[in-house]
Order: sequence, then C-alpha cells, then structure tokens
Amino acid sequence: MTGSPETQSKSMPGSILLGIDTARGGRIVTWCLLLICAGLAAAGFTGHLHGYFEIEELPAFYGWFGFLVAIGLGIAAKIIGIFLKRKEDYYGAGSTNLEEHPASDLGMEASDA
Amino acid sequence: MMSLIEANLPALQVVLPLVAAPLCALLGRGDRSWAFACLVTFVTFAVSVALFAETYAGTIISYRMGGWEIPLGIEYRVDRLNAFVLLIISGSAALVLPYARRIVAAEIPAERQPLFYTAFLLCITGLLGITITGDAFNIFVFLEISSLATYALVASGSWVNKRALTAAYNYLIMGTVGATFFVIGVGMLYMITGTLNLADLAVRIVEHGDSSTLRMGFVFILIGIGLKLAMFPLHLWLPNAYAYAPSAVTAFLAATATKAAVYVMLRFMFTVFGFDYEFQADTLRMVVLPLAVIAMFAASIVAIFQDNLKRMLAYSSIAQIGYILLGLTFLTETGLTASIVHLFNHAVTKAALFMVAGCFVLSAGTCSISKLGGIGRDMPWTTAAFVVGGLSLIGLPLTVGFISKWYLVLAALELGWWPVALMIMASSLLAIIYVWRVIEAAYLQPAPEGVVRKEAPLSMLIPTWIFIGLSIWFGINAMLTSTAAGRAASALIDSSHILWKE
Amino acid sequence: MPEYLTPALAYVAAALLVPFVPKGALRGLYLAIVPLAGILIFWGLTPGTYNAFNVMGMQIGLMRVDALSQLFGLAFSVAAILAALYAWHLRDTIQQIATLLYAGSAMGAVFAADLITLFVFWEGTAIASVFLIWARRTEGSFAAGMRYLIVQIGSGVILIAGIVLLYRETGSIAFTAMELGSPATWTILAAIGIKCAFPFLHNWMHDAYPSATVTGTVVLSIFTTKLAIYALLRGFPGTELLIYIGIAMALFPIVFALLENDLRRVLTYSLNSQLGFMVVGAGIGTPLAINGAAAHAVASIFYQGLLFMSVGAILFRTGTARATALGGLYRTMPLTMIFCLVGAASISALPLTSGFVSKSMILSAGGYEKMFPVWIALLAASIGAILHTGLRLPYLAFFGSDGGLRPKEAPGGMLAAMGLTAALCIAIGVMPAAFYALLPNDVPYEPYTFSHTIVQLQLVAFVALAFALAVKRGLLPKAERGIVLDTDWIYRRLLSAILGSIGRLIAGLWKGAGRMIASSLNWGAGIVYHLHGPRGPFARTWPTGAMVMVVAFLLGMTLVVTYI
Amino acid sequence: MEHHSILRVVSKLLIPPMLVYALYVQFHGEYSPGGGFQAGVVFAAAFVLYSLVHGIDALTRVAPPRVLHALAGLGVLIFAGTGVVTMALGDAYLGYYALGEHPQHAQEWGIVVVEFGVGMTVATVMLSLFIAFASHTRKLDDKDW
Repeated sequence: MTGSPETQSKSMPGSILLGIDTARGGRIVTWCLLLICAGLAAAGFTGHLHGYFEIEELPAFYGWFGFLVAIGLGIAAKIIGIFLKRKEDYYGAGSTNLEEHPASDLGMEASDA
Repeated sequence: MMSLIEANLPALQVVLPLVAAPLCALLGRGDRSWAFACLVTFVTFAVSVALFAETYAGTIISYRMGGWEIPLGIEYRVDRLNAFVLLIISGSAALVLPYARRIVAAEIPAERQPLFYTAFLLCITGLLGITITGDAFNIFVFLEISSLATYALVASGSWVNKRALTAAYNYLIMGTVGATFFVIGVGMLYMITGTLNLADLAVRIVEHGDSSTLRMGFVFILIGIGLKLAMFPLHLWLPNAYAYAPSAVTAFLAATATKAAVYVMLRFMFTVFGFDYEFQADTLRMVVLPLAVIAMFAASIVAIFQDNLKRMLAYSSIAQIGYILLGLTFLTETGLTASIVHLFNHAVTKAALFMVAGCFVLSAGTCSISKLGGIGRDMPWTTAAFVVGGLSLIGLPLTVGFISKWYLVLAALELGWWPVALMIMASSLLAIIYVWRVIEAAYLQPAPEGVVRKEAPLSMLIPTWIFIGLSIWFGINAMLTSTAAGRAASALIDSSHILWKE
Repeated sequence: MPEYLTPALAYVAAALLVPFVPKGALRGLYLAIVPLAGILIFWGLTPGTYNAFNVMGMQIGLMRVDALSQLFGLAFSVAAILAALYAWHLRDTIQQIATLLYAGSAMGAVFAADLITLFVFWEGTAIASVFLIWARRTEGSFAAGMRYLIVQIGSGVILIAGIVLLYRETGSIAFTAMELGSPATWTILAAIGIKCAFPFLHNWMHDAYPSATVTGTVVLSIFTTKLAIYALLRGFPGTELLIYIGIAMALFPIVFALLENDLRRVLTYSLNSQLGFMVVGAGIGTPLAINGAAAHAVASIFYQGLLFMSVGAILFRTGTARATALGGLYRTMPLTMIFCLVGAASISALPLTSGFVSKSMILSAGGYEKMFPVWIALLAASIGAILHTGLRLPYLAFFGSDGGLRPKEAPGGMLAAMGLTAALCIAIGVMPAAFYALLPNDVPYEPYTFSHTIVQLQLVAFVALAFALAVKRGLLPKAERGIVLDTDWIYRRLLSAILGSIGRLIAGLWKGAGRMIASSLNWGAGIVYHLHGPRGPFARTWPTGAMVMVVAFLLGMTLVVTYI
Repeated sequence: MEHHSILRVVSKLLIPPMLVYALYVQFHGEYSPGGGFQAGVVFAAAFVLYSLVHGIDALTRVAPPRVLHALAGLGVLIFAGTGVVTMALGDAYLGYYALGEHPQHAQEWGIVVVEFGVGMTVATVMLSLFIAFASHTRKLDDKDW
C-alpha cells in the first residue's frame, strides 16, 4: 500500500470499519465478544431453558459446548491438514486449482477511490 | 378414376417406379430425370401411405396379378407388416431423392445421371416388390431386380473412388450367392408342396410334415436371406459397398435394403415356416442368436477403430442388424415388436447419419474422421444432426434408439434372459465410443490449415433434418410406430404356429 | 390450464428463443421473467396429477402438484429469477440457454409424478448444467466438466437401471415413497445419493462447482443437490440409514471447509454439510423432520446462494477467490460484505434469519424422537458451520490480513440479486409463520421461544469468541495456497496412476518383445485391437473367395445344427 | 475386309434367315415354345454375327448404343405399359381380358404385345452388353488376321 492508509481510505465506502483489521481492532472485537458472551450466559439464567436432553440443563451448556467444539474442530482440521494438504500442481497442469480464472468471465475494475 | 386407382394400389406401388425407370433413362438430362424421379417417389410414397392406412385396421389386401386364381397366379398381399415396411422404403426414397441432387451432381458425371436415377428407381421397384409380393418366386425376381440395380449404383461410386468397382463386384458375388441359396430353398419347398404362394406354402408345409427336404429348404433360405440382410458373419460385402457407393445411395440402402431382407426373413420364419417343428426354433436360437450377439459387439468394436465415417456407420449398421435379429430369435411378441420397430427406427437414424456423411463429403471432400477436425464450427447444422443421430444410435431416451432398446431389453427380461439384456446395454456403451470419436473430432479438434468448408446446401440439410426430426418425434411420441409394430408382430405371431404358443 | 403445459416445457421453449432476444437489458429481463411465467403455470393448481398419459403401458405424469412439489418449484423459480438478476451483466448466450434448460429440467424433475419423467429431467439437469462449467473455457474446466458429466450421467444410468428393476418388480413406475430392501430401491437410492453428494459419492461437487464460471457456480449451487434432497423426501422418507449417512455428511466436510483456501470450495463443503442436515431430516421422517428438511432445503437455496453470490462478486471484481490473495475487502465492497454477512448469519442460524427457523426444526425433530447421538452430532455440525462459513469465510475475504486489493463494488445486477436474496433470508427469519404455511406437513412449530433464541445466541457468540481466540493463537489451519486431498484422489491420481502404469506396461510390451510381463488387460486389449482394428480380420476387406468360404461354412454348420 | 469374302458371303446368307427365325419365334410365343426372351436372343445373335464379321464400328453404325438404350427402355415400357392399360380398362394389372371382347383374342393380344416388349428389351440389352464388352478390346487391323 502506498501513502497513509488513513488519508487514502477516508473516501472509501466502507471506511466506517477502517482499522478493524489492525491488532488493536482485533482486541476491541475480542473484548466486545467476551462481554456479549458473558451477557448471554447470564441471560440464560433468567429463565428456565427447555431442552430435549438432560445435558442441556447444565449451566450455559451451549456456550461452553460451542466454544470447546469450535476449538476442537480447529485443531482437528489443523492436524488432518498435515496429511491432506498438497501443492497446487498436485493434479498436474490442466487443473482448475492451478489456473487463473479467465479474464473474459470477469469484470475486474479497481475502486476509483 | 379414383376407384380404379384404389383397386389397383398394390400393383401401382411397384409398377409406378418400374414404368418410371425407363422413362427416366429416356429423359436424357440429369436435372430432368432427377425431378421426374423425385415426383415418382413422392407418388409412390403416397401409395404406400394409402396402403398403410387401409391395412392399419387389420384388413389384408389381396391383389391378383393378371387376374389369375390365387395359388396359381402371382398374388400381391398387403398386411400390417409389409405395409409398414413399404412405408419405410418409399418414405426413405422420397426423402433421399430430394437430397440426392447436389451430391449426385458432385459425384456422378452429368451424362450418366439419367442412368443413375433409372437404377435408383429400379432399386426402389425391386425393394417394394420384395415387400409387397405374396409369391416366393416373385420375391426372388424382385430380389434380383433390386440387387442388380444396387450393384450398378454401388459401382457408380467409381467416379469418385475406383474401389467402388471391387466393392460392387464382391457385393455382386455375395448377393448372387445369397439369391441362389434363396431360390434353392424355394425350390425345395416347391418340391414338397408344389406351390409358391406364401400363404399356400404355410398351409401345405404343415400338411406334408417334417422332412429333410424341408430342413434343407429352411437352412438355404435362412442363409440366403442372411446374406442379403448382412447377418454376421455374412456381412463382409457390406462395409465396402456402403463406404464406396455414392453418398445418396448409401443413405438409401442403409435405410431400406437390409430392411426389406429382414422383412423377407420375418415373413418366411413366421408366416411360412411358422415354427411347427422344433428344429426351426432350435436352429434360430443356436445359430442366429449367438451370431446376433457377436455382431452387436464385434461390429461395434470394429466401428470404433474405423477412420472412414461411412465405413464406421456401415459397421454400426451390422451391429444394429444384430439387434433386429436378436429380437426375432426371442420368438415372442415383444421381441418381434422390438425388431419391427427397430426396422423403422434404425432406418431413420441411419439414413440421417449417412446423409450427414454425404454432406461432409460434399463440403469437406472427405469423410475421414481424422480430417473432420473442427467441422462442427464450419458446418454447425450438419454436425448437430450427426450429434442427435448419434444419440439415437446410442439409444438415449427421447430418441427412437431408446424405444427399440427398451422393447428389446423388455423382451429379454420377459424371457428371463437377463444376461442378454445386459449385453444389449453393454453394446450400447460401445456405440457411445464410436459416436464420441466423431463428436470429439468435430468440436474439440482444430480445423486443418487452409481448408474452407461451407455449410451443406439446404436441399441436403432439410431431408437430413426431417429424418432427425422423425427420430426425435417418434422417440418422444412412439405411439404410432410402436402400435404399428406391435400389431404387425401380433399378426405375425398369429400367422405362425409356434409350438409352445399358448 | 392448457394440457401439456408444464413449467419444464415453458423453460425449454424459452431457452430455444433466447438467441432471438437481443442481448442486453431486454435479454436480462426476458431471463428473469421466464421463471415468473413458470410459477404462474403451477401456482394455484389444486393438488393432483396433471398431464398424465399412457405410454407403452406405463403411466406417465408430467405434473404432480402437491405441497412438497409446489414448495420446491417455488423456491427453484425464485432462485432462478435471482440468478438471472445476478447474471444481468452476462453476455454469454450459451450460459443463458444452459441456465434456462438446467432450471427447466430441475422444475420438470420436481413435478414428475413418475420415475421415467424423473429420469429424463434428471439427465437433463446433468447435461444442461455441464455447459456452465465448460463455459469457463479453460483446459481445467473442460476436464472438470467431463468428470462432472461422467458422474452425473452415471447417476442417471444407475437411476434408469433401478427404475427398470422396480418396474420388473412392481409393475409400476410411479414416483412414491419406497422401502429399502430390494435391489431396485437400493439402486435408486444410490442414484439419488450421487446427486445428493453422500459421503464418498460427494466429490464431483467440490471438483466441479468451483470450476464453473462466476455466475455458473451460483446457478449450480441452487438446483442439483436440492433436487436430490427433494427426491429423498419424496422417495425415501423415514429410511433409518439416511440418518447415519446424513450425520457423516454433516460432519466430515467441516474439516475440509476449514482447510480449503479457495472460498468457492469452502462454500461447496459447507453446502455439503448443510445437505447432511436435510438428509438426516429425511431419515428421521416424522412430519416435523420432513418439514424441517424441506424448509432447510429452501432456506439453504437462498442463503447458500447468497454466499456463493458474494464470493462470486469478489471473484468477478478481483479475479480470484483464493483466501490467500484476498482480505480487507470491506473497504471498497461494503455492500457485498453486508450481504455476505447476512448469508453467514443465516448459515449460522442466528435468530431473525432463515437458517434459524429452518435448522432448528431438524434439531427439534431429532430431540423429540430422543435421538441423542443424532442431536449432538448435528449440534456439532452447526458449530462447524458457524466456524467455517459463518466466521472464517467473511473474515478471510473481507477482514483478516489486508490483501491490498481495492476492487470496485460489485455491479448493479449482482448487488440487486444479493440484496433481494438477503432480504428474503431475513424475511423468512422474521416471518416464519408465512414460510411454514408453505411446508408439506401441517405441524405447529414455534421457533422463537425464549430458550431457543437464547441458546442459539449463546452458541453463536461463544463460537465467535472461540474463533477470535483461535485466530489469535493460531489454532486454526492457516490459509495457504494449495489443495486438499479428497476422494477425487481415487480417480484423479490412483486410478490414473493405475491406468498409466497399465499403459506403460502395454507400451513396454509393444516395444520389447522380450519382456514377458503380460497383464491380462493388455492381452485382452491387444486381442481386441488385433481382431477388430483396421487391419484385423473383422475389419479387413476379405477376398471374395474367402467370403464365399465363410458362407459355405455357415451353411454347413447350420445344416448340422438343423439335423441334430 | 475385302479379302474375307467367304465370311462376308456366309454372313450375308445367314443373317436374314436368323432375323426371320427370330420373328417367327417371337410371334408364335403365345401358343408354341418360344417368346420374347428366346426371340430377342436370336435377333441379337444376328447382329453379333454381323459385328464379328464387319467389326464393332459397323455394328454401332447400324445400331448406335444410344438407340439401343432407348429401345431397351421402350421395351420395358411396352411390357409394363400393357399392364397399366389393362388396369386403366378396369381389370387387374396384366389382366388381358380387358383388351378385347372375345376372351381368347384378348389374351392373345395381350401376350403378343407383352412379348414384343420383352423381345425388344432382351435383344437390345444383349447387344448393349456385347458392345460394352467388345468395345473394350483393342481394334484388330486387317493384317492381324
């Protein structure tokens, strides 16, 4: 990128969110999420949650279950990836993995801003 | 006047092209004789339609030649079966002749064209005569008329390629052997029964009982007609004859010649011999059935390796004849329906495909698959016709090919012969390969450098697409063809005395 | 309504006329109106079978109208309109015709009352849709299209084999619920399973869809698989086996979706996983489960379509859908981002979106039947969906590390299509009652209970938290250029390796006569070529004498047979 | 040709009786052995003899192939046309009874006309075949004899 991102991007349509992809933005998002989670977990105790199975009666079951499974899936994928990932030219030339999308099918235009 | 014509329809069917043939030669100029021949075939077709309409309900028309009493004189006998075949033959002729003008002008020298059309009309005469007559010896006569005309037609391909002469010669020898066997067989039947009328023969064969003369006659007729209809391995004359004949002739022969022979086979097997004796069915099932199955595979595989499109289609025809014979050997109504409906279906499909080959020959000067690269872009309509025709050959649903295969598989399953059903399907896969080779060349391979190919003229495209249209129309709406075939089949079964018929 | 008029025929007729409509706005309008006309044909008909006639002794019915077929017909039609809007910029007649034929075939299959009609349109969808892949016009897309076509046609062939067997067995070709047990029904299930992307039969989808054109992928994602779901709901409701298949189907693609770099591939895996939910629904088979599966199919047509549209828009503007090249697009494509987020919210089943009101029905159906393993597995699959498509996909495309691309916002047609689709996703989520009224079974269901809403919010929020942490700590697979092996390895590598070695073997044999390693295959192929090749005895031009000898031999043999 | 006087004389003596005999066979066909086929062959044989003695060119001057072809066609037309005429007169194809009041005369008329057509075709086709084959051979000069 050339020039200062701030000045260059002011005129961009999505500039409201500018900075969200910086480390600071990420921290803010994470903290907001933590707050929301805490709020929802608390809200779960305000009324009785009807479930189909006993396990659902555990406090904030959906919360921690979701959290754990998500982390678990991520790690599982990481491990499986070691075995399944290959170079792009694995299936040789003439594979769509390797080739660029033909320009005739595209309408590539850069933003004016 | 109308009543006169109506009363003499069966005679007119044959006499019209017969009288027209010498007139055609006398006209003397290519264009004039072409126009005249066209006109004649249209009228002939109209006569066939009238006969078909008259017999559709089940009436049998019996016409006495020269007014002689029936077993003595020659009888022309039209029932549902041969009315259907007559329709195929005269219909193909009426479509091929309009197609023929441009391609014949390109392949035959101008001064020979009147004679070419004369031979063409004679060939039509012969084929119609074979189909319509109810007299065994008369069949032989018309067989010879059509064959001699065909030899001449095939040989006329020599203006393009000299090999047509050897092809015609081989065809002549084999055709003559076939006709001779046939007439020997007929002679043996005459020895036993003293009659030549087919209906009369059927009755008297039963009266006289089994004898070795009868068996001899049966085999000679089977092999003789087998030669004419290119039953594997008696097909050896066919590939070259089809490949080197003028394109219009190939299209016409592919649609009609073998079909008329198949009709004779059906007529003799069911009406005349009628399977009163076990040896008849046994022979059919032990000889013809395996040969038909081998034909389905061997000829298809050969087709896969062919480079000449016409030769490839010729081998495919041999495989298709395998299907027709297979249906016959089932000896059931469904099997016969499959055979008869495939007579029609294969006629329209193959005529269209050979016409496409003719268009390629006219525009590209070749029908060698390896030289047809990229032709799909230069001749889109012609190539599209090939694709649709090819799909029908494979037997894809919504095409006539599917209808035939459906009935055939159904017939095999009815008998519990599921291995045969599987083989029918497996051999269809082979058709995919040889059709695909052409499609691949036409659409996916680059055009040869510096070749200019124009789309075929409308006079050739329209008849081709009419055939294609028919193969789609009757693939979707098979009511007319399958009902007609079914009725013909039930009439045949009724006329036979199959031993185990309930 | 005139006889013989079915939506399918309307589409086909319209497709034939496409070349005669001038390109541009007029054609765009034409393509969008055709599905509308299609709706008019079937909407408002009283349930029953129309256009029935007898062919070769079999009862053919072109139009079976009931709640299920109307629901799918409507969803397909609306999706087709949206796809036409999305492709407004397109000037490729082949794709436009293919789209109409494809949509028409799918409509035809949905309204088919008998298996033969189903089969015809089944093959129709295969043949029409492959042109959307080939329209990319590259070597790779041609090969991928070929593989796709082989699988799809194969599915059709298996289907017709099953139909023939069924006809032999029962004498009927009506398309109604079947019981697994006979070879016929197993075969038919296998055919549907291919189209439905059952595990191990799934790979055609991940191979072919991302190889299509920008608009082609969107169109492809709508019809084929949903048609298969429809066929399952119609043909095999309550088949227990489907539950297990569905669970496997919902779970295994999660890993692939997390690993893939190509965002269109991520979406095909996520689609595959969503299909798993519907298969489970069909397998449970209670009225609620059937409703849920149907509802989820319809909802997924739209939210999955929306996601495909947004990724397509990115591809259209940037020329790539690889996560490694993207990132930070929120700056210049904010509308696309918003629409993508609506889709992501829907697939995450966030309340007020369509995913919430449809997915929860399937989970509830499992819950009511006290199928704990089913329920917990689907819950895990939901978490996976939130993770890979709800969060990872928009993150990689629009946020994440800035790829430096500053493309223009998507063109108007795409934005309109995405906007309408997004609105539809939200409308279904906000007004579930109107949506439920369209479902086949009349089962009361209330998605917006306090507990449902709160637990779903909890789920999404905590997974989002987990995602944020995982991104920070590197607990997720890194997006990197490359591919992920799937079962296509079997035919793209293993099989071609085997064939290749056989080929080498044959070549070796051909050359070195001394090498005596003869594989039977080579032997067979050699014999066949030897016999049937252009110089083989079957194809050679024989001398006349030899021909006559053959005749004489056959005559002799036949005589012998006759006298035995 | 001048020095083959024996051949010339013999052929001049033979050819007229052959032609007459051919006509005899032709027109007695309806009630004695004979008819168009045999007559046509005998008739053609006379011309073949002529050609053997005087050369193929002399024959084609007498009977040009174009004329032969036309006559062959005409013969078929006469044969087939008779059938058409009887049809037009209300009988079956080749139903001769329509040709006259008296059945026997009608039959006779029919057969004579048909046989005439057959004879014409057979004779001309025989000659055409002969010419077709013979004109392929090298011309013989007088000295070659």
